[in-house]
Amino acid sequence: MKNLQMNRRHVLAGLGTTAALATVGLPVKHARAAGSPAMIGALNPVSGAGSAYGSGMQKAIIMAAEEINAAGGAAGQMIEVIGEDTQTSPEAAVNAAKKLVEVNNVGAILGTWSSGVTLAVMPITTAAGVPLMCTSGAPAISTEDKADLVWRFQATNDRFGRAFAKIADREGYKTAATMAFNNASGIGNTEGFKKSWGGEIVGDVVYEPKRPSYRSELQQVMASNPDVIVMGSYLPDTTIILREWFQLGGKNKWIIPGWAANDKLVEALGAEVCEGVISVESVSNESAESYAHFDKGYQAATGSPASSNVYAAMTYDMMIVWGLAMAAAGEGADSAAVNAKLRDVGNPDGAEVYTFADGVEALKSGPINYQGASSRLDFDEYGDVTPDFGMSVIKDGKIERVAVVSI
Amino acid sequence: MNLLEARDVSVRFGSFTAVDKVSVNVGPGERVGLIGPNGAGKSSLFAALSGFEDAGGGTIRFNGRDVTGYGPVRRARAGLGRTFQVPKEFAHLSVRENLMTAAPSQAGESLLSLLFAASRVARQEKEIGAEADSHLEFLNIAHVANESAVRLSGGQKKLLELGRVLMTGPKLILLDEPFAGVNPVLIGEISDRIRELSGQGISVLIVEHNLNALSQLVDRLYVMDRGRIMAEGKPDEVLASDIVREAYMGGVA
Amino acid sequence: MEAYLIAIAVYALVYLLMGLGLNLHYGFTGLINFGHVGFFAIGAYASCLLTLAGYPMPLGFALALLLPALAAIPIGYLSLRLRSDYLAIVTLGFSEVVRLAIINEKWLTNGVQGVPGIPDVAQGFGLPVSGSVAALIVLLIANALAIALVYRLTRSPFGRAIQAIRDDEEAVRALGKDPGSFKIRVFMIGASLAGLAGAIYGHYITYITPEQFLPLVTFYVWVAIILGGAGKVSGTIVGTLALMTFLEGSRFLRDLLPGVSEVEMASVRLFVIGLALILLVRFRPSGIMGDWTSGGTQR
Amino acid sequence: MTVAYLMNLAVNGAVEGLLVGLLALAVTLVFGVARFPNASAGDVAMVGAYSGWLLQSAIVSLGPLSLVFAGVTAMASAALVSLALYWLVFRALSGRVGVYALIASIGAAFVLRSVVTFFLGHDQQVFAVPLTRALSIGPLRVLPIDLWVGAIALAAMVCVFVILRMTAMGRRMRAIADNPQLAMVSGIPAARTMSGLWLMAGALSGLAGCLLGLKTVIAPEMGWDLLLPAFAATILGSVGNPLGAVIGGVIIGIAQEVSTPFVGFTYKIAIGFVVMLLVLLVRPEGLFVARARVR
Repeated sequence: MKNLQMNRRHVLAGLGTTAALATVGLPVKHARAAGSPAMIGALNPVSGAGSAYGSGMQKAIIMAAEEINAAGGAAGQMIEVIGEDTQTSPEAAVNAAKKLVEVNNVGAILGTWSSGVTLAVMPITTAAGVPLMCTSGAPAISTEDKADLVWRFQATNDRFGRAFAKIADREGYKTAATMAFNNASGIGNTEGFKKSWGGEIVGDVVYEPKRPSYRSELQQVMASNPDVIVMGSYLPDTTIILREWFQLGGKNKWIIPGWAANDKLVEALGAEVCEGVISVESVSNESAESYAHFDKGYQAATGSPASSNVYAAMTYDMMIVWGLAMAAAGEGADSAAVNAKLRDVGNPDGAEVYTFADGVEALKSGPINYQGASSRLDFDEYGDVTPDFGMSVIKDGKIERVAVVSI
Repeated sequence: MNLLEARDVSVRFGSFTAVDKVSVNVGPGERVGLIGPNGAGKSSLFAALSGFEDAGGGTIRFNGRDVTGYGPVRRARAGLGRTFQVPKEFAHLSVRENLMTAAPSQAGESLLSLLFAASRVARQEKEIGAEADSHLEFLNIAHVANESAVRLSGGQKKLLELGRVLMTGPKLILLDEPFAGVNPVLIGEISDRIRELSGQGISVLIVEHNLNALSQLVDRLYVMDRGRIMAEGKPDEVLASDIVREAYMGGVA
Repeated sequence: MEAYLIAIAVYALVYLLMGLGLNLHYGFTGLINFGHVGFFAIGAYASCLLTLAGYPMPLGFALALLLPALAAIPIGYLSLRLRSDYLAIVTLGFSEVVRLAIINEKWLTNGVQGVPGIPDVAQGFGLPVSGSVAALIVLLIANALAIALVYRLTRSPFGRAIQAIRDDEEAVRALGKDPGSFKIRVFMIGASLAGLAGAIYGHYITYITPEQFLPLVTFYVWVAIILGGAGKVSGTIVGTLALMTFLEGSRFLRDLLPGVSEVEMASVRLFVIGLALILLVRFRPSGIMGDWTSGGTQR
Repeated sequence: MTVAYLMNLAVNGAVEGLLVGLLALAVTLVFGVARFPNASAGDVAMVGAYSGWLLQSAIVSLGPLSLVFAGVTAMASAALVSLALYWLVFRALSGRVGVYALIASIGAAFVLRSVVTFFLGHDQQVFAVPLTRALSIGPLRVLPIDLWVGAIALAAMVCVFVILRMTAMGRRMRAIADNPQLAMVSGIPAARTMSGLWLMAGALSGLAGCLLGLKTVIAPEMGWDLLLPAFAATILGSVGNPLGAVIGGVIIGIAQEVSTPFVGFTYKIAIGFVVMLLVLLVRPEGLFVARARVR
């Protein structure tokens, strides 16, 4: 088969056209006059470690934007969402963020997930004065956010750890062991627990991701036979660990973050394995009307329930809150002005509203307190939400809320 | 006093013994030949003499020193150069660069002098270049000096290897089939060059199948078969003996 | 708009500096080094941790040049004893061991939490410009020096010797030259270039974590030097530009394929990059500028 | 930290090593005959796992039998994909230096993963299989699935060993491995032999992918994550040696797990590479140079 030799001219021509297409593809810098759409960046972990959550998060943002546009847009501007994939890698995320900020001139970037990505993107968005909303747990995000431009819609890891400690006390466990996925959030959870729990820590394992088996790690933890094993983990590794634990005849109790102990875990392992597992999640506002509203839309968009991806509720809220803040800041307001309005849109003494449309309406007559689908969205001085935590227990395949724990 | 004295050199590949306790020697400026059928162990002996294979319990003395423990690099530095049966030219360097690479102890090969003694390096480059040119003329392949070595003919590659080994200033050259693939006219020229070399005191040990070209060239001839030296002596005596006829013609192992 | 182009230029120049080092290893000396990201990581952490400890950035860069070179010595030694495809896997292992060490030695590198708040290049060198512009300037200088160094090296007797080793190492030994000393020195120089690239990258991105130093980075640098034409400095430059066009250009594919949702976009991008690798190796194996086998003696 | 504890660690390591060894079997065949480390082997295994899962979830009603069908489907689909990759990508590169084929195989890995994620998304999938309790054999606690992994891996190794040593196809492969040019010249039907090789390598990868999916979860990057250990096992066991690949995998697996009480769970991965390195320092050609090897 004659080797089709492309000579140098062809290849250079090919590259030239790709580069040209790249520049053609870049929309011209948008004047932020009323009428032209408000560009919003959706920077989510579509691939890589966070890929199980990224696509749901992005769809939730798009869903919220459609809701805002259906209600006539925010401050006269329609919302246009530009999606980018962080690949759950800081390097790829930095370039994507640069593109969103510089090329698409986005007003805000929503939905970075892993702590590593958020910490890498923060310097870029803060330098450009573009607010960044994330669902990452690393405490360093709050301390590094000096310009109050970074908003966290998920509880910090150490708050999770404290919630785990309270639940462990509530259940009367005396000895505990921890198993942490070796990354910022996994270790943040277990460190937070160990710092604030009064009981005895008998075992502490940090495991590497993507292993064919976790038998040795489990063996070490089970050798110290703790009453409860507290995890800082994700769905894939939790599935493998719990399966091997069950097959080894383990009898301990488990406290696992909600994003790892959810319906998909039960679906993967079956009810018997998950019986009695305690799942802890920052309380989505299930009781709130906004959660039901979101759940209906999310099922329509993705075919799975809102409870299967707690981050989607958070990114949905990000878009809604930003829309409301735009409405509050009025027409032609720049990012900084809208950013300043974020706390006003969710302040405790405003009128409680559950949807974007109600919010815009209520804004006309005074301050509002938007009750998000993911939480009450009351931001503390670092721009972090301070949600309560729901303690659920898996009983014959169902995840039932047993108690609410506030920190 | 012999320049090269090899005693009981053996080379084994697993259970197969390619060279079985062979002893050979070459005097200063002497031209010695080594013949034998294919698979007689000639190239393996060369490999042992040049340090690419272990001497298998034998000893090798060169220029008055015991070099048995030396690797190929130290033996080459001691003056024991070699060429290869299948030419190993530096394919993507020019012919001239092939020769210049072989020049020993070049200042330009040390990073410090490259950065801080650029003039000395440049001067030495000229000298080495001139020396290479003279060898190219000597072997009359000057006309292809700037060609990539890979594009040379088989015979030219043999000449290139010879030129390259000469650049190292050898005392003895192990020539592995220098005439293979070379046209007859050129064989005559190469033979004259080799005679001139030994005139300059450089001795050669030549493995070659072209018996009559070899017999006119060398002072002494070894015959090797199945890993052992079968005969040694003046070329015409040895070639007339029945051992050679049997080794080459009939009853070949 | 320009800041995005600066960002891409910085990203390209970091890869070019690594590419120049790797081209010296493979293109000129025939060393198949699949652990290049290991040197990149050592350089990044060395400089960032040193500057965070209060030392001046130039000192950080010096350490970023030195440490990878020292780490390269044992690998240079190994390259003497191992076949090239074995060396590829061993060096791949080296870069993973470096990454695992960074993860595990929390006392030094803060482990998986990463190192935030690293002073950027502008602060480090007191340049009155933004961090990324400063990084761009320093990278342009570094690349210019590196290109000059590689030209000087490859046109000298040293350059002839390493290319001779690439073409036939056994023949070099038969001529009385020890390939070992050349290979180790080449490994050290290439490793230092990758280390410097790591340092500038660290100070540009101001936050480094172990997950930024995965084998994928080494693969991309390999693609750049092969794409452009290994064994030629011009090849590495063109190859790096081609790589950047693929990596960043595919980000804009969405504007050409409106029907595809954002979520599927990630798969389409990976598909385009994978297909491009296959097509170019298949139809233009010697690279855009032709590699060392196709050109004349022009380096 | 009793002897039983260490023995259990060793068993864990051996099982993990056999799984890595199974993929290393596919890698070492291609590495030995086609002379390049095939970086698409992991993703071919992933394709096998996904096709096995797709079929199994359709016929779950058949109980354990569905797993057998899933395994066969996985091997068949992976073998076909592997063959397609040979004809479309690697065949034209056979003359060139190994590095080019390696980079093309990385491209092929990306293409396979992008096609799977495009159609089947990024979520994890699981084989629907009832969970069984661990068996106690003396102090050892062994999972039934691990026994299956061990048995299948050893069976696959024996099959490959027999094919290479006893069959005409195997002899032709070893001829090509020893001297490709000579083999071409001496009338060996290269295309048919290489097709057989890539089919076999694909089937082995599919089997490895299926077992890995059974033992853990099925996700797009499962194959890529098993690739580095498989390369290390291939090198440790001498490239081209099927016996060496599996035993290399087991040695690395055991060394890793038994080292965990001393070096912790992060450095255990580094131990795998360190073991390979130490062996190569002593034997630059790997453990099993001579005898039953393809090259």
